[in-house]
Amino acid sequence: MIRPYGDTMGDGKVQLSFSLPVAAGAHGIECAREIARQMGLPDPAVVDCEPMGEGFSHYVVYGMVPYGVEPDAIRVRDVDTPVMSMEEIEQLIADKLGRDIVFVGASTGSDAHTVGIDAIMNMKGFAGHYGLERYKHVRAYNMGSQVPNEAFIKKAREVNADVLLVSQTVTQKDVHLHNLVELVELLEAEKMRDQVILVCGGARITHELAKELGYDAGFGPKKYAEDVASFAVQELIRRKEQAGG
Amino acid sequence: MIRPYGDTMGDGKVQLSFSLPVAAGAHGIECAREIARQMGLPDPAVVDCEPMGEGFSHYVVYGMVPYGVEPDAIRVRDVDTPVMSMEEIEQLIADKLGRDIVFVGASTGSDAHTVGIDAIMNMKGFAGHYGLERYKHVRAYNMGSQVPNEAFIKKAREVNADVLLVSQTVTQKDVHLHNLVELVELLEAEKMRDQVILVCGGARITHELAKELGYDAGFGPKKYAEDVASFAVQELIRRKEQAGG
Amino acid sequence: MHRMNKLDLDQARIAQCRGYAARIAGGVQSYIDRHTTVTVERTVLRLCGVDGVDRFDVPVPNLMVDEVRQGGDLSRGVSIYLAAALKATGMDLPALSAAVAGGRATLLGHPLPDADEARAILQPLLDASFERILKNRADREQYLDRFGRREPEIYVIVATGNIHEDVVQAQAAAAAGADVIAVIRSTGQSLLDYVPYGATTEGFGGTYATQENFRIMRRALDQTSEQLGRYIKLVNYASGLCMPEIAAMGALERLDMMLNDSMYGIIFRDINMRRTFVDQYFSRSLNAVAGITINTGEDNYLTTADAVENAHTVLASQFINEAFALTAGLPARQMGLGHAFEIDPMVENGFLYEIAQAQMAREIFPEAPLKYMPPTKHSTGNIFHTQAQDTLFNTAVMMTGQSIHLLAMMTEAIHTPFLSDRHLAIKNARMVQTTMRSIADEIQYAPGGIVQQRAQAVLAHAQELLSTIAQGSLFEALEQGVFAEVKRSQDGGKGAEGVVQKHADYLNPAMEKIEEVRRHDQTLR
Amino acid sequence: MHRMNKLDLDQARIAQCRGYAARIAGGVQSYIDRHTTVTVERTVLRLCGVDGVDRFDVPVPNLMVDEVRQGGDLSRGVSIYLAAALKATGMDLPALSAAVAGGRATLLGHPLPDADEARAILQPLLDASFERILKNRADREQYLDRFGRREPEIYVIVATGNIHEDVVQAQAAAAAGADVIAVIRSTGQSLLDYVPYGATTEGFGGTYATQENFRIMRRALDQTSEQLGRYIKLVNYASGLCMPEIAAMGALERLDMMLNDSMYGIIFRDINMRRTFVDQYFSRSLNAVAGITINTGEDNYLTTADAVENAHTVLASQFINEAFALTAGLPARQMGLGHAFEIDPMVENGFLYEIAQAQMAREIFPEAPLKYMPPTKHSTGNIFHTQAQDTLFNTAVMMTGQSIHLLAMMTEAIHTPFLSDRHLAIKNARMVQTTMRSIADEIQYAPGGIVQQRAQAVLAHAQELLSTIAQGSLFEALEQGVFAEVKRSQDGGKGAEGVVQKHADYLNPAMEKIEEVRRHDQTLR
Ligand code: B12
Ligand code: B12
Ligand SMILES: Cc1ncc(COP(=O)(O)O)c(C=O)c1O
Ligand SMILES: Cc1ncc(COP(=O)(O)O)c(C=O)c1O
Repeated sequence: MIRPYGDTMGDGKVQLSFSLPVAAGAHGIECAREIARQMGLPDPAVVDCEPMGEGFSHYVVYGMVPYGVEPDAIRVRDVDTPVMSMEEIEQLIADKLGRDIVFVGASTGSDAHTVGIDAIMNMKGFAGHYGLERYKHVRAYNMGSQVPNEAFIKKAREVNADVLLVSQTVTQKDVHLHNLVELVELLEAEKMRDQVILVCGGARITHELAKELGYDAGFGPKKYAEDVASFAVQELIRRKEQAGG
Repeated sequence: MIRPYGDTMGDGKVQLSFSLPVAAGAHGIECAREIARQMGLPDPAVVDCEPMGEGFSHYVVYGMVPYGVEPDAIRVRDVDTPVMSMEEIEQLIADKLGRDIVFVGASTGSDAHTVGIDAIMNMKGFAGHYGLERYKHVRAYNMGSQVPNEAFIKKAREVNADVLLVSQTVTQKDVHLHNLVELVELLEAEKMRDQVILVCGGARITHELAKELGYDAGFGPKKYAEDVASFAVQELIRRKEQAGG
Repeated sequence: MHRMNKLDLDQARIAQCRGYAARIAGGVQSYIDRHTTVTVERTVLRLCGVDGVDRFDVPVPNLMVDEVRQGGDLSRGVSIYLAAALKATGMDLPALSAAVAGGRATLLGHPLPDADEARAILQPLLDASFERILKNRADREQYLDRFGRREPEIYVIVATGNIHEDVVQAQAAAAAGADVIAVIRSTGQSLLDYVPYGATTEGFGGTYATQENFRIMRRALDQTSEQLGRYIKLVNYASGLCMPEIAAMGALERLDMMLNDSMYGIIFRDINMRRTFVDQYFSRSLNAVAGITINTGEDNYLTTADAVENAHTVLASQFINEAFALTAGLPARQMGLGHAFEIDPMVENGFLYEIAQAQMAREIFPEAPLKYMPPTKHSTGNIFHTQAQDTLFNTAVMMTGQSIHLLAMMTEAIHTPFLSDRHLAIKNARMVQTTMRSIADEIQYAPGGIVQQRAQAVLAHAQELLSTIAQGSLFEALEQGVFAEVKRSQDGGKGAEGVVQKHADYLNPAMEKIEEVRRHDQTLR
Repeated sequence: MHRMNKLDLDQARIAQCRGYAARIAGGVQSYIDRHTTVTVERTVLRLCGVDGVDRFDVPVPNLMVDEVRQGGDLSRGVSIYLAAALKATGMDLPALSAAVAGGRATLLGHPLPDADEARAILQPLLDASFERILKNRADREQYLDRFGRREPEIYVIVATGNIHEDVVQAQAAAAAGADVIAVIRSTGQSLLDYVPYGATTEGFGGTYATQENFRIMRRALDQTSEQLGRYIKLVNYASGLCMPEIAAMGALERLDMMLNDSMYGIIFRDINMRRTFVDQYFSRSLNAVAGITINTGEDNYLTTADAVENAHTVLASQFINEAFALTAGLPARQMGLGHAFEIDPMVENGFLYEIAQAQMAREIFPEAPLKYMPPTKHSTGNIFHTQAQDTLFNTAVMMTGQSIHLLAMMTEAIHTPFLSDRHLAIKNARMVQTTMRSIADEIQYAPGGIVQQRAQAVLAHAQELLSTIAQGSLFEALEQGVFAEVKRSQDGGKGAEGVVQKHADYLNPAMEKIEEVRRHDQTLR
């Protein structure tokens, strides 16, 4: 079993910080300790307490967690198809699909962040990873930002998309969840859900979350074109083989 | 009931950070999430994961605690005698005790930090609060640092101390606890425990802790000479009145 | 103030840049002068006092302008229709507004008065608004005289989505030391071709800009100002499809700064460029009269394009924004030109480039209250490290004497600021401002060193770019994607349909009023 | 290197300061030359190869010196007794050590040889040790030639209390970018009049300094150095009641730096001043020969006294430490003179004072590998804010070209560093070093400005202080409490009883060996 590590194996040291809607002072500190105790820290040390405006205060707390995790028992819910290089993917498409595959991507809803979807799609790519536009046998349509879900679906139908790529960056008040779920519902209403591979991505997106929302896969930070292309192409092949036998 | 506050009342937002003795990566992130879940955060977001040397990684996590505290139910275990000014204390000694009272202070054991005890005792005081040496009707002996408990007790006996002031700053591996407890045991062995007011202080000392260890009071950061003098003088008066009637 | 030459910049080159920029803006201005837009016309209505919404929440200014567009001739301006309706119905303005909202009246079908008569009818209405605007300006000056001015000003954002929660956050930030509070707008508002109405409590990543929200926050901050003995400035966004309307609301509710860039909407929101140019002119003219400092958006260029390679685009854009601002009558002291500290902190000597650029901006625009934006792009979820990066930014602010110090947040890569994030950021900034108070006066740069060379190179590069743009037109340059690596077509983008060529008889008494005040102001200078 | 005059310092004044310091150190040296101490004698034994402990864990060097003190005449030096015992018993050194440890032999009761005979007996033993020490020196140089030198060097501490845990932390730190690892000593060790033995696993606030612990860590870091292609330096403390013994251990185990201050023990540990002066001389002489860079402790002054008011005491002390170091044969390149960034960050322009002082130290001691200590006193439990303060310190390091960059920890006010604290600190420092790489070459200070004036004032003030001390003696000055506001009496303090006046026939062949090497080194320079 492993525990958080401060300077000695197993010491369980963790750092916390939070604000409370109470005035700073001895009483606030005791409230902070109580919160920390509820988090399971037996004897938390409040090492800082500062007033913030009227009736608010901020705390820094250190403590030791008495529990831990069994690392071998921790299962990662991540995309499990192997990640291939651009060349391998191109080869695979040529060998197994024998046609161009079509990606349509956008930053949907009111979200105006394009750097993420551009990182995946644009020719020049990101952090040294070429984007989909550069892949042979791939047609990539990047619709940019603030694309309404309806417009996105329309485009997908128009170009006969194999894979839909949705980027969501703004997560405040869970706006991304509403937006992502809405897309799934619209696709279902249009009876298109099963005809596409539906993928989302963004700084706060995990594969686990994507699956929960009804997507085929989700990609977060440090994922690049080859990650999503590897998944999509292998999934297309799997579906083709399943269908065709 | 109050909860931690991020930007909306009741949102329960807290920040955590800790290290784990596992490699950075998807598996490490899942371990970190599991630790956070054990702390009671239902859907923790690991916003940073970095490798640190071999087999260690560091995490920053945000989450929402679903619980909170009832602020009115939180009782602060703090010294409860009122805090008076230097002049009031001097007057009180003159009126109610009618003699000089004797403080002996030291940073004991192997602890070499004197700034804390000096802040309480030295003439010039600290942060604008005069130290005990400046008080009328107070005799203050500051033994400095790295004073063995035995030497401390010897001095206390010599000058007939009313109040013993112990400062402890180094807390690594709980060395301060051992040292503070040892002093109580020695005083008891010498049958002196009841003859003195026993007070400790330091950056990590709380009144609660002090009481647990068998001290009469404990003072932490932002406590000054008047805090300890107010307590000590009122306690001396209480004891005198209790004894004398 | 700030008149120094630490970088050994070629003054002739700077003058040339200004010349090119004037030519570039001038080229666009002739287009602007010949056009109006739906939001310009709605602004005229608002300045006449039209307000409120119908039962579908459609604002009355939209109802009226849409009527004229569909059934009248908007190219003559909406004013004449309003005047006609007021005259014909005999209602006063509030009554007419309510009647139109209720479907009980229309601007159409009334005999149109001639221009002078229309002017006479609208005059008292406009006078009332401009009186209020000028009183706001005077009140602001009075506050500042009474409570003092600070530089750099600590500028923070609130963005809870709920105006009442925003008030809590804003007041706490002010108490902690903020001088300027910007209420960030909900995602998506900039693409609405109307301004939402009333107090609002649910936005995403920000709070809707409405006149009522402005009023609520202004009132709260005035209280706080009195409590703290420090005037707390309020900022919102005059950007997007309703630039001039929001500028009018800001003028009426005593906002102190407004985000207002001549090209931001085009580049970052895909708003049609003709629309934006016309709108920015009217909105800036209003900002000018209202004494509102504009904040331009050059920082945004570096969030998509590389900050080392594209530093010159920031400078070129500042020159263009300056030229447009001058045309709209904005004095230099209201030009909060933007720039940003966005170089990857792991670039060797990146900090030297940053201070070269910041110092360069300081020297080239000595009177402008420069708005220096913090690192965002290279901020990561490692909040501790981001706090360190932010401290370097704070240091650069002080080393180069910036005016508006937009605070970096250690949680930049994670969420819109928590109360505590802002608290920690303010604490950091105040420490750096204090411990480095006079550093800009103390530090000089080695002749011919990296700093000087960098600034000189960026200036030379900007000059080249401006010269190229001036050879063609700004419209073409934007088509080619010179800024932020984004290409936009002249006909494309949102809101293009809202641009209308002016009729020979086009009438805009609000603009006439603005010009009157502007002339008056200029004689005072 | 670092030969500049950015502060317009008066060179004559600097020379005068050096003159006073030489006089001050000279006054003490005449005392030093006439005395030895128990730990100096134990060091001689260690250099002859005496090692091990008895069954009560008392080190054999202590057993032997105590015997001679009690039953012999320590004023003649322990060497002659050792030589006598070796000769009389016919045992070799390891056998004799073991026999003494087992109570089966003693140094006493043997006929004393004359000095030359004693020298001859001990010569091969000493030669072996010095060969090892000189080989260590050569190995270090080779490593540095092979892997390159860095400046500033990133210096971090490990302090788990357990040498094996320390190794884990040290290797991780090195991998993250640390160049120098200091193993902090357990509280209380400095007041032990013996050196603990063997690998240790429980210290408080640090790990015991033992020869075995040195060896374990050196071996681990050599491995890491090879892995990383970067030589990782190792530091420990030659301070306290056993300065020279630990210096000998450090020389034998290839430590690269040792904390070694001529006055720290007196001021901060209440060690008797005579004892310290004698001990520091011998320990530094050893450091010199071993090629070990000393780290002086001026930073400590500012942890108890105010950093603005007492800056001149730091400089005065640096001059004194320099003078003592020269006497002990340390070349400037081994003088890691200490200073610290300890001004309250809420003092107006405090940062300007900090860089004035740091730049001043840089210019006055151009060849010294200055050790710049981070903020500690004004660090609070607010780890985010402390991280910001620490970034300012890192900035000052780069602006003033410091050599040894001791990293600040965001948890300074809380605990000895966690693995992650060190990781974050290194990340911060590396960012600042990279982004500001050449800043020291770029920045100049306004003539007559705050920075220049501050440096000049501190220098003038230090000169006054040195002149006052030189008029009396350093002994008296310490009695008066000129440093860190701490007063110490000449007779008081710990370890006074361990000082012994030398006999006319006093013999110390180890010191003779040192002098031989020193002479040889000096001819090479
Ligand atoms: C650049 C930026 C902007 C630029 C965007 C320019 C542009 N054309 O994209 C500008 C300045 C315009 C901007 C504006 C705003 N922004 Co912004 N912005 C950022 C910033 C600094 C960087 C984002 C970024 O580009 N990251 C780099 C990319 C490469 O990373 P990424 O998106 O995570 O993408 C990677 C993966 O996630 C994945 N991925 C992403 N998408 C997809 C999709 C698929 C299908 C796949 C497979 C993978 C994938 O692959 C990428 C490569 O690995 C962040 C802060 C930060 N440091 O993160 C704030 C941030 C994202 N912005 C924020 C906000 C609130 C806004 C505004 C809404 C503020 C306002 N009210 O005005 C506005 C308006 C935008 C709107 N209407 O949506 C917040 C979001 C808070 C939240 N969690 O909700 C942030 C976190 C800042 C903050 N702390 O407030 N922003
Ligand atoms: C100054 C200092 C030193 C100076 C001490 C000089 C001196 N003469 O005191 C020097 C440089 C010598 C030093 C050395 C060491 N230090 Co130190 N030091 C500090 C530092 C920077 C400040 C402490 C301080 O002076 N605070 C100011 C005073 C006023 O605060 P205070 O003590 O809390 O006192 C207040 C209250 O607590 C209360 N109080 C305190 N005592 C008492 C007593 C009574 C009776 C009452 C009523 C009240 C009271 O009143 C005071 C005023 O409000 C801290 C880090 C930090 N920023 O806190 C590290 C720190 C305390 N040191 C530390 C360590 C480990 C050491 C060393 C052991 C390192 C080593 N191995 O070499 C050494 C050796 C010391 C030893 N043998 O004990 C650690 C302790 C870690 C831990 N929690 O165990 C710290 C936290 C730094 C760190 N992160 O590693 N140190
Ligand atoms: C000038 C300007 N306007 C507006 C915005 C905000 O964008 P929007 O309101 O379009 O979402 C920004 C970005 O910060 C800006 O710089
Ligand atoms: C020169 C010197 N020696 C020693 C120490 C450590 O103190 P000690 O080992 O006495 O606890 C310090 C403090 O950091 C120092 O500066």
